[in-house]
Amino acid sequence: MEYSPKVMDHFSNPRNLGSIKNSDGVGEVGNAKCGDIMKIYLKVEDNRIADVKFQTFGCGAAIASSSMATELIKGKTLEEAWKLSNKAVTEALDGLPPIKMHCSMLAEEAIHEAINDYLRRKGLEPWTEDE
Amino acid sequence: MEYSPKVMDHFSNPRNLGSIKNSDGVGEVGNAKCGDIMKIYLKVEDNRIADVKFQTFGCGAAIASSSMATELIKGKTLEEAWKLSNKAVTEALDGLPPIKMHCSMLAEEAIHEAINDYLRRKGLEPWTEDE
Amino acid sequence: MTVNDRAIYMDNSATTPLRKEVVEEMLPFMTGNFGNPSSIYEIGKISKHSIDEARRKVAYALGAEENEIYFTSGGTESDNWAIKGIAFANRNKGKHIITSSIEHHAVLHTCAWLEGQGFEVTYLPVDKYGMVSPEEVRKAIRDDTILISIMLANNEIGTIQPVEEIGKIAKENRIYFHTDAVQAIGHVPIDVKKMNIDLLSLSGHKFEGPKGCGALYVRKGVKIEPLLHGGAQEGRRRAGTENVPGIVGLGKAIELATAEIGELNRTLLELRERLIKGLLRIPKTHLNGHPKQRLANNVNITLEYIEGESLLLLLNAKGIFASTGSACNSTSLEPSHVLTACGVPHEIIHGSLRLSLGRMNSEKDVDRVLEVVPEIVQKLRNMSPLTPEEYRTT
Amino acid sequence: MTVNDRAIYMDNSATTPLRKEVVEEMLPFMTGNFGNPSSIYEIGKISKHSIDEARRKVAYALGAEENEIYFTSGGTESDNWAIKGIAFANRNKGKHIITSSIEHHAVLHTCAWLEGQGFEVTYLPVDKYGMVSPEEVRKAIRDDTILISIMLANNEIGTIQPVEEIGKIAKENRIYFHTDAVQAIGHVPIDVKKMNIDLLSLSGHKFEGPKGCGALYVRKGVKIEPLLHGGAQEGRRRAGTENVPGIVGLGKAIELATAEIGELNRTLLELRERLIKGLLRIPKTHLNGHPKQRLANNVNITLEYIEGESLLLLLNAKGIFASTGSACNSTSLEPSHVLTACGVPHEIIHGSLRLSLGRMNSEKDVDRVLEVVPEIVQKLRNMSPLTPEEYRTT
Ligand SMILES: Cc1ncc(COP(=O)(O)O)c(C=O)c1O
Ligand SMILES: Cc1ncc(COP(=O)(O)O)c(C=O)c1O
Repeated sequence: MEYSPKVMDHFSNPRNLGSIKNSDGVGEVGNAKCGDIMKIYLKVEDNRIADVKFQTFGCGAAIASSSMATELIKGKTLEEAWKLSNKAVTEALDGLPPIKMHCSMLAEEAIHEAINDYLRRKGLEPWTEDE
Repeated sequence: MEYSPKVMDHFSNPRNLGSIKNSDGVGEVGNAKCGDIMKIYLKVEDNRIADVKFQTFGCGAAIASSSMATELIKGKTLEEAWKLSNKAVTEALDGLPPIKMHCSMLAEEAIHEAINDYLRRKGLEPWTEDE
Repeated sequence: MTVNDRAIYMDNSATTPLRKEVVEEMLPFMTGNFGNPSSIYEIGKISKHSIDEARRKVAYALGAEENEIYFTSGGTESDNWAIKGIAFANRNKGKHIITSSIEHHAVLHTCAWLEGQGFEVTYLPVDKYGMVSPEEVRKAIRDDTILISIMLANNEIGTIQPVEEIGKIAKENRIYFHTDAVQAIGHVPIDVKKMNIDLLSLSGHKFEGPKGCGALYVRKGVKIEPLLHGGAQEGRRRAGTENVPGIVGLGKAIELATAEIGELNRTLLELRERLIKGLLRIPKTHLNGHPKQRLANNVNITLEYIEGESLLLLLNAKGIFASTGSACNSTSLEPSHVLTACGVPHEIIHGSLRLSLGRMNSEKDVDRVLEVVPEIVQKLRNMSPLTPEEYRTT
Repeated sequence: MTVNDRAIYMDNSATTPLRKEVVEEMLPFMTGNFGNPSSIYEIGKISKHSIDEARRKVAYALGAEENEIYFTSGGTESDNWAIKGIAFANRNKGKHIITSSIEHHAVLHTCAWLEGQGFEVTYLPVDKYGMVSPEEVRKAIRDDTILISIMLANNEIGTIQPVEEIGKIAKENRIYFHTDAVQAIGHVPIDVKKMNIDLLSLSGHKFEGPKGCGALYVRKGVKIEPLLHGGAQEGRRRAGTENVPGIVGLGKAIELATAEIGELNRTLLELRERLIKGLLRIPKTHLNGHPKQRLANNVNITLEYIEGESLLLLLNAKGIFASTGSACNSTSLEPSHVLTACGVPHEIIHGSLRLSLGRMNSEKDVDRVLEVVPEIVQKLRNMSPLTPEEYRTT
């Protein structure tokens, strides 16, 4: 397994680690059987992600992807955050080993889940993947 | 291929090498296709092997066996010489590699041929293997 | 070893450093005596003598005869050869093979391939300690069973199998018995005659010998086909120009490893117990494998709520080298088939950690590991969404 | 090399001494960096990088891609793998294989084994120079032909085959083409793309690299089964813990051998011609193999009336190391199948002598050989009952 220095940095010193007590939206994806669970907490203000935290059970790539993804959506509008692709996360990390690409998928999915959780709590229609 | 020092000695400095001009008996066995030909020349006096020479085309074991066999029969009666077994030749050489045992057989056979050649020339009945 | 003066290497089941004495025996064959053992001239004969000397050492270590030892390129080739060689040579007698579900992939994937060639394979289950039951072996035997292959000691959890009993059952039923002893050499005393073993695989680099060189013991009279066809080397059973330095090194390594087996095991056993005891103090931590019937150098634990690869990475950052059965650390993304077979739930297999001790590990190393692991585990548990509140510190 | 300061080693086709630069590259992996390339931690990664670097060097030497190179335990394993791997993976397409009658035993015995498994093999004849005719290859092709395996250069007589033409024919007919290039590396420039080669075998110890390490080039897209099943090493195609020092050494050796190929060949060619010319002055002596299409390092002659093993023994006593195709020097007691296929009569095959040159041979060595050989030949001819009077001196 060969990780870039960027991955190792985000893995060793994860940004936005933890949980948010009174979060506005939470998304959890993955399962323990596969060895990866990612949980994202959002604090939303004026349609913007005012704060974001994560908890991850998983390998170096999963933790680094969580850290990078949360960094990338912090302060962004919900629409912008929704559009964050796994490709963008991977690129920001200077790449991931091929076998670890699915970890960056998880981050994208966890953010979508969290946003939809927020929307649902607001009584709004959740967005779908092709939005 | 692992030869004993005795084999190497007889191979490098073969005893009784050559031919006898007016020999009383000659035996040749083996064939070039198999890679071994042994030719034994006898000079017989008073039913004893007064002189013996050999020529051999073949490997180290074949040459050493020829040399040793001729040494062993020199001065012996024809009956004694006939009884020289390939085992005796091998033992006198401190052994031969298993795959080379047939070379000592050739020596035994060549001596038998030479003795019978002598007997035939004398008008006598040739001996047979179980004699 | 010069890895890094402060580094602690506890992955000796993956591979071991070459012993100084072994390197010294090998070097002359890498510089001066390069002759091909099949050659007739002096330097060829020196090579030939040296590999025969190594063969005697291997035979002695196993209680075998010299002409029952064949050198190979490692444990994988030995396993492949033993199983395919017996299968193809005895096809007329039957097509059934018995093995266990915790064998090394070199055995399991070979068996799977043979299934594609028309053979049938029974993969015996194990108990929660990873133990194969001789009774189950007996029950699995069919009229057309030609081979039983059960490893001597497992590479992940260190469980030592009741090989002597299984050998007896095989013998009673006139079925060939192969054992993968790759992890056992230097740790478990072996006597192939007493244990009724017909074929045994070993690999140099697992006992401080060279990589790329192993051996297969084949009892005299066993009907086996070659795996590598070609030249007349190794009694016409294993073709290929001999890896002379490797073979010489393997010979020296097995000589040293077997001579010191009792002494080393005593030391390792103490370290192992200290390590296990210390690690089990971490809450929600379980020992994998058998508590007693295990290699003196093997520690394998499962730490709940965390994943092994991230654990290894953080250990690496602290200069501690270990391994895990987590899927995330495998190229297949499958979690350890051994832990799965032992019934460890998938959710927690990912949190497994294997520490395998070696001759150069000290009590100081163990204490350092016992200091570092709990910190790292806590750090990862704090990151994990699975960790219950009571096991968090932030 | 330290064989013996006065010894002349002219058996480089059997094996070569390791180059100093190669040993130097290998040593760090025998002392410090012993990590398993599959491991996640530092010393594992160093090993991984080093074998990938070696892979790049092999790929570069062949005009191949990095991920088309798989490391093996030597030429024999590469040949076995190529042929069995293609056969088993393409059984559904056909069961016919074409090869030549002068291949190395690693190819011939593998083919013979496959015949026992239901495959059919055509062994093409060669002309008196040991040359395979591309036209014969074309004619041997059947609807169910799945593989053509023709060596690049012969190990006994050095004949270089028209591999590019054969590759073209294979490609036109969509049949896999394997070539055993074990003797060619460092002597014949290779470009697998240009030569239409799908699989190519090589062996480290034939070009001043280590024994026990080889490689197989497998063109991307070729359908092949593994020969060694087990772990996920080598892109899941060749299991077994990597022989890291061996692989690193092979990489260095092929880099040096290919960089110097032109220069070395010029030197060897001169030596070879001097040697051949000198030896053919001995009466009743014949050159085996092709006069021009031959390896720059290969001399193979037949000396009538004498047998090769005794010749070698006497040469050895004079410190000259060489080889022969005599049955007496083989463990099968069969004379060279290569010389037989070239039509050399059995009676004189036994008198064959192979002198294979290497980088460390000098003109002085050649002259010494030219001084010693005639003397020894005369000595043996004087001993032989076959020698006509005019060729005797006593
Ligand atoms: C139990 C067991 N069998 C077989 C092997 C394969 O040995 P090698 O990698 O040396 O080919 C190993 C180690 O990898 C092992 O631990
Ligand atoms: C042409 C050829 N092919 C294959 C081999 C086998 O190589 P190895 O002995 O390294 O396995 C050799 C050498 O012995 C050879 O000369």
